[in-house]
Amino acid sequence: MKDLTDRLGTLFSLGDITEKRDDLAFVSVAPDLLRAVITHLRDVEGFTHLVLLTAVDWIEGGQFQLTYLVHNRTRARDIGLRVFIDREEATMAGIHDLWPTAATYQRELKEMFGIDFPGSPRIDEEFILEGWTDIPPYRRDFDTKKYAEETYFHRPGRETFDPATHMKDKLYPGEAS
Amino acid sequence: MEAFVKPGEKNRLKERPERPVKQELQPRVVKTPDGQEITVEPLKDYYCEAPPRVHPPAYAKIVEDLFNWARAESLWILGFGTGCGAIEMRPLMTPRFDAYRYGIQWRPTPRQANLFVISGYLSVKTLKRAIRSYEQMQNPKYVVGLGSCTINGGMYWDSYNTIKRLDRYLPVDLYITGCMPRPEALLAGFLELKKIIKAGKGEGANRYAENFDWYKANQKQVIHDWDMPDYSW
Amino acid sequence: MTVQDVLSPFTAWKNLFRDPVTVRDPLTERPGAARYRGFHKNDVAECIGCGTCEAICQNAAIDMVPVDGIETKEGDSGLRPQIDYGRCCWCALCVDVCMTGSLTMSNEYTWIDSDPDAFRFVPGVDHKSWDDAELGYHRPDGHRLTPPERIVMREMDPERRIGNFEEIVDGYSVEEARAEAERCVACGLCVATCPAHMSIPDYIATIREGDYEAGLKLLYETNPFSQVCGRVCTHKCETVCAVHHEGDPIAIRWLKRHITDQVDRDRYVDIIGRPAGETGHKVAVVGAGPAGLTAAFDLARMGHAVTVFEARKHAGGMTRYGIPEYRLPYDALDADVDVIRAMGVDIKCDTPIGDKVTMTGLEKDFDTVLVAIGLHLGRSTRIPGSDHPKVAKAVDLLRAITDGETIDVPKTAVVIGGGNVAMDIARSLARLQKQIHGEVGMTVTALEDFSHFLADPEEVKESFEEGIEIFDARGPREVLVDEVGNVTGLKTWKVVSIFDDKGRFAPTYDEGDERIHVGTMVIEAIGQAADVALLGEALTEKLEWNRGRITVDADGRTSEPWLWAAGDCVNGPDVVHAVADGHRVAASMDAVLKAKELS
Amino acid sequence: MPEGRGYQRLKPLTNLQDILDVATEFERTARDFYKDLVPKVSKNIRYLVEELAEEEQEHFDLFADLARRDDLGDLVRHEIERPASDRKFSDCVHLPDLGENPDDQAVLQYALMREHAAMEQYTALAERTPPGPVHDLFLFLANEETKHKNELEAIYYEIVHSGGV
Amino acid sequence: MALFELDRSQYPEAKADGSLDIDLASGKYLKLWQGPQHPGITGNMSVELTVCGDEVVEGRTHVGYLHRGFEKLMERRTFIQCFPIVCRICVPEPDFNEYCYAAAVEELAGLEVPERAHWIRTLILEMGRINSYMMYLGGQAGSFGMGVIGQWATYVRDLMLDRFEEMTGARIYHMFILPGGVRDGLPEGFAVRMEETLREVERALKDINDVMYCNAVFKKRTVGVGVITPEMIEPYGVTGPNARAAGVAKDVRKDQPYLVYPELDFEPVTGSVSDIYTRADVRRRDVHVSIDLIRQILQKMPKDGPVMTRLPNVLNWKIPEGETYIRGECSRGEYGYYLVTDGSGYPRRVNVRGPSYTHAMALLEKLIVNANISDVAGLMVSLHTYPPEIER
Repeated sequence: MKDLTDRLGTLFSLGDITEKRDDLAFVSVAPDLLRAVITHLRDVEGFTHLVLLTAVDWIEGGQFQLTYLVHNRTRARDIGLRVFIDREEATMAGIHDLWPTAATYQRELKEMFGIDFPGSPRIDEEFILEGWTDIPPYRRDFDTKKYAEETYFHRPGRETFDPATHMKDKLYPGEAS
Repeated sequence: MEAFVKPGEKNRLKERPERPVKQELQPRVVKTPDGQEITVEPLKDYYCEAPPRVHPPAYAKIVEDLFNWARAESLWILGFGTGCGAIEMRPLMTPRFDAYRYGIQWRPTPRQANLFVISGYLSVKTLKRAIRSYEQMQNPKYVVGLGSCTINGGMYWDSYNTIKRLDRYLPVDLYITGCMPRPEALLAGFLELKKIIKAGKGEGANRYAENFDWYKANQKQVIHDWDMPDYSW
Repeated sequence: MTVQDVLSPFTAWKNLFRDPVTVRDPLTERPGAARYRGFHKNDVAECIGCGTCEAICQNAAIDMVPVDGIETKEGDSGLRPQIDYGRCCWCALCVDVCMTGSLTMSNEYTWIDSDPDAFRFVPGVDHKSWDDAELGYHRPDGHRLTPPERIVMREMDPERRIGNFEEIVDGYSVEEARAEAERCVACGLCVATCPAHMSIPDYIATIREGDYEAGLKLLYETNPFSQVCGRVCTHKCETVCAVHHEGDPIAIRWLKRHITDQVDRDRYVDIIGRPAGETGHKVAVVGAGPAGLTAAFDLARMGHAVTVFEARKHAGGMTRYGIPEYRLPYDALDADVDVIRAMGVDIKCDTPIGDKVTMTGLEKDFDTVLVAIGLHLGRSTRIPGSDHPKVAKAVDLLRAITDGETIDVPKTAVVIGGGNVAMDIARSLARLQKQIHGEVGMTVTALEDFSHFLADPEEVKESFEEGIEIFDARGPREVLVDEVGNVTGLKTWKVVSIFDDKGRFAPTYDEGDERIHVGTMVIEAIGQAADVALLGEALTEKLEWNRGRITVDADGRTSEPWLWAAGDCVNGPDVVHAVADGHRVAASMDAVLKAKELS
Repeated sequence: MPEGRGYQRLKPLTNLQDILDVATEFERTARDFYKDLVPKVSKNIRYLVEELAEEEQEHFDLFADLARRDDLGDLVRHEIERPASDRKFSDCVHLPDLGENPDDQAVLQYALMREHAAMEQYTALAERTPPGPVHDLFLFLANEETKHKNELEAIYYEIVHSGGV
Repeated sequence: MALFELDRSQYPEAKADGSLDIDLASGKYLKLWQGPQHPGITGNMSVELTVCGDEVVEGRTHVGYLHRGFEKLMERRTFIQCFPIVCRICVPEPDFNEYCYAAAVEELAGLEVPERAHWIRTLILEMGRINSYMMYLGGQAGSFGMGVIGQWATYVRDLMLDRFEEMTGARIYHMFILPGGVRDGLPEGFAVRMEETLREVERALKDINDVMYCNAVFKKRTVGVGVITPEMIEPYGVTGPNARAAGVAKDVRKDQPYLVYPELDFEPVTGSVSDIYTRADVRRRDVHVSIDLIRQILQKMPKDGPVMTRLPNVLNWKIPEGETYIRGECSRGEYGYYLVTDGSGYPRRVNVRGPSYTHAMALLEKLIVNANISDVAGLMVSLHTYPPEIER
């Protein structure tokens, strides 16, 4: 992979590069450079298969990490482009014109993370959730357990005991510690 | 069974922003073949809006027992696999487990089915379709819940999209536990259901009619995209 | 479109002549496979209610519930897993992680009910049809989700450690400690067994996170002698550790020590926190052993003015003068004592109770007094010849070694006794013999046989490694003295059996098997007593006694309202019991002092 | 030691009742000795002396009601089928002088010595009398003293071999 | 070559985002819903068809009926707790999730899996592949009205499930491939019973071939319908039998061999034109390849040795920060797990890339245009899609 990343390094200013295996590497790219790099990879370097486009929510850093994973079948190699965008107004240029299947990924990211891809076909159409009223569920600030308890009401009548406190109540209730 | 609490029970209806009605459900003016202009109201014309009634037992016990015997011996399951448990119903259709010898078979439409098997977890989107399918089935109708997901949420107990207790949304006659229950357990469950029906205790449909408001309130509390009348058969 | 395409589908008709594959009665003919993961079974006698199955279950399907008929005792929380089959997914992770292997699965799979609340049961307690099914999933042998082996603690090898008094145990490095702390399943069964009820799982968790200062704060909430207990505690907690059932228990004692080693000592006081404001009450403590100083530490932190009177030159009591340096280095003990001093406790050394300071004096000058004098008098067997000057008591000899006095080290010596004190004195003298004479000549004889030895097994093992001969089941008969007046050895008889079936002392000797153990010096380490003479005649008369020990209630109060007693001199064989006594006394004193304020 | 004063008094007696009377008298002297030792001893070990006094009292009562029993002979014979073995644990413990302020160990040693002496005295008497009721009675008395001594040895072990870990 | 080409001039042009501006009131078009329940597809997926006469003008796939939010739930579960939930993502072939998740965790945590565990994992994956194809055959025949094939296929699948139950302790969700290896070795006499089951599969396949593949009606309705041209493969990310039927020998087991595939000799099966018939035929021949693979595995497998590596204490298991992508060839195409860890005890993000993600959405919506209503069901099933892979 070293040769590929070096070649890319000469053409574009890349962020940090992690070489996971000899057939997989991840490269950080600036958001506006993404389209250029990915088009170059697809047309020149032979990475013609878009494997996946997903988002990772780094809530501590206030950032979404968009990962574009493309695969080159002849050389049997993958390269993942990492793009960091702001968490609050998360928008990114779509790549639905390069791969028609990217439109589906972008629809899912819009519904699940709230990342907007202006111009992507049917971006605002309901994809998975129907009549969803809360914030996009895959964001880390959405607590699914609390939502489930408030909305669906688990079956009552269950209670658990912690062994240590139970033994304290039973064997030495008066003691301080 | 959990005590039935009248609709006042704390299930706050989420405040729902007004949703645009789907294109095919909006009223539209259509020219009939003979040139007249009529307006089609899908939400009214396609449904029959009448709340369900409690069906009293037949006039004589002997006759009711006969009916129950007939109903029990012909459990026609609606072919709607709502969850992952449906895959274990397929072997029942094959000669190896041969559910047909017990009078059990699968029917494509709710009109011809009298047993609705909720086969595992039920996401909100499928719940809406399940409710419509259930309401389109003819009385007497029974519901069987498969797997731990219908009892107390199962593996998806903390998921934001699956219901946790089936008995809050549909009247359930029988539960078969397992993740997912095997074909043999399903057969044992159906035979158990036969006993319940023959004993005249298969009153799920009537319970649904009696506590109709409570069920509707619960259903509307989780289904936000409610673009159909309350009862659509 | 060929003719074959039209005709070949009709080949299906050949199935008319095949016999059907239908299962005649699917409800009974199809039991689950031998490894089938069916409904749960639990051997409630084997289960210790540690809650590890509840911790690993990702469906929160398991609750630990009390069960009547199973009472809580040491090592068993009395709780049993209740499984909610409205949540379970039969993944059997609980069976794989079960600490005692009591939770298994049957191959039963049919459970049908109309009532949704019925699918909750405590396996082994609520009896089900599958309780005695033979087939079903069991944890495959060798398949473990928690590492059973303990991280090996590096120790000095015998050849190197025999020549000096340096500490044998090196202590864990950060990586080793973290790896050992990883093994803890945080079930909490150990907390009840520890006499001081230290919050063990919490401070082990701080080691995992590497937050040693939080760990130290946790330690000092319950044990101001953490450095000492980290080295010499009898670690009862490790005997009830859940991991102990199918592997080595967690090295709790060494992990406690690891925390104290990682935080440098001048940070201790500001981590533990300053004592509260002055309350104006004055408390006197007799004896600066673990019990006395723990009570002093607690009371000082509550703001009371505490003065400790110690007869010896240094504080520490039995932990300094009874335990040799290779087991507990004095700088570790001094570190603990310095922390207690920093809390404002005034420790007056070299002030024995008796002439200058008397008990009646203390009663007048202080609001409350605590007697924590330990067991510093050695017992003698008083067999013929045992009053010879060359026959010494182990406690006195250990005190001399600790004070650094020069003692004439015999070439060969015999120790009577089988407890830890006997081992300590034997191994101390062995080291001195090695330093002075170049080779070890120590023999230990004990009345009890190895199975009844009071000493820790590792102590006995290490003594053997250091070249000390140990003879068990030898009854001491006579100290042999030659005509010139020097001790030449000890005559012992073989003890055939030492206790009767009811466990009472009923020795039977084999007089034929008589043996002479050569030694120019005999040391008696058979037992210790408290030096109660210092209480003075008047007080001894007023106090209530119970078989030679001061009678105290649960809080350590004696029959005298102003006097408390704690530590070895009252009960509890070891350091951590003394610390626990100290806490109880401090809490009780504080309550009494507060009550006195109101009235 | 075995041919001491007591031995001489008992040797000539042939009547069971008289022997028993003398034995009970010995027990009474022992009890009285302990009774007046109680105040003299420091309070923390006073419990021990009281226990010894009670032990002797029990023996006194035992022998006293035995003396009144008429089926003395076969009762004694029945007892000595199971002789208590003398464990010889304390034989090597030499006699201390009680002195001014004895500690618990010294008191126990003294008690053990008395029991040992009594046991040897009765066994010697038993050996010197021809087999018969008198012989059995002496054996019985020796047996009682041995059991008593074993009991004391157990208490000695618990007190001396204790404390410390 | 498509059987009939309709001129599309009479239909309205596509809007900017590709969907057509349909005026229902004009009475020329009709909106039909295909699904969400259809015997052919395992799982619920519906296609919203706009039809003119009986020719489809536009199709939109709707999913979300089986959405449980796996990736959200896995962020709340420790690594060992994620193990039982991953296999629930895909019912016909659950083992692939277990393998991909286990391999991803092993790579990031640096676990060394023993040799024998690799062999057992490959065995399970191939058995799972046969099961998945059997389910497909039942569905494909069902969508064209031939119910009997579904009976035979499900029966044979049931025999295979007995083998699974015997080896792993469960029928469908095996929860057997644990991060670090597999739970246990093979039971005694497994190879013999496996051989019998394989012969049953071969016998059933032969029957199905006679009745379905050499069937004039089936041929007439499937040849030349729903053609995937080789040029469509890269833009639409088509993988698996759908792509191989178009002549592109795209098989991860050959391109990037994993587990013990390098030691097994087999040839990926390819066809000429990727229409419904060829795709079905490629899948049938793939089953034969899998049967042969299983025989090779059982014969070459090391008889004893450890099956599980030593795991750290799973209750406090923290994996250092990192991200990785593990892929494999499942029955429907390329299956992959993208796992991101942040050094805590919980995965930061898990993304499951199932082959149906592209097949059922972009590809189906493209192929379905100007298909006949009666072929829509067959077309959907022929792509062998499984909806929960799309919405997870």
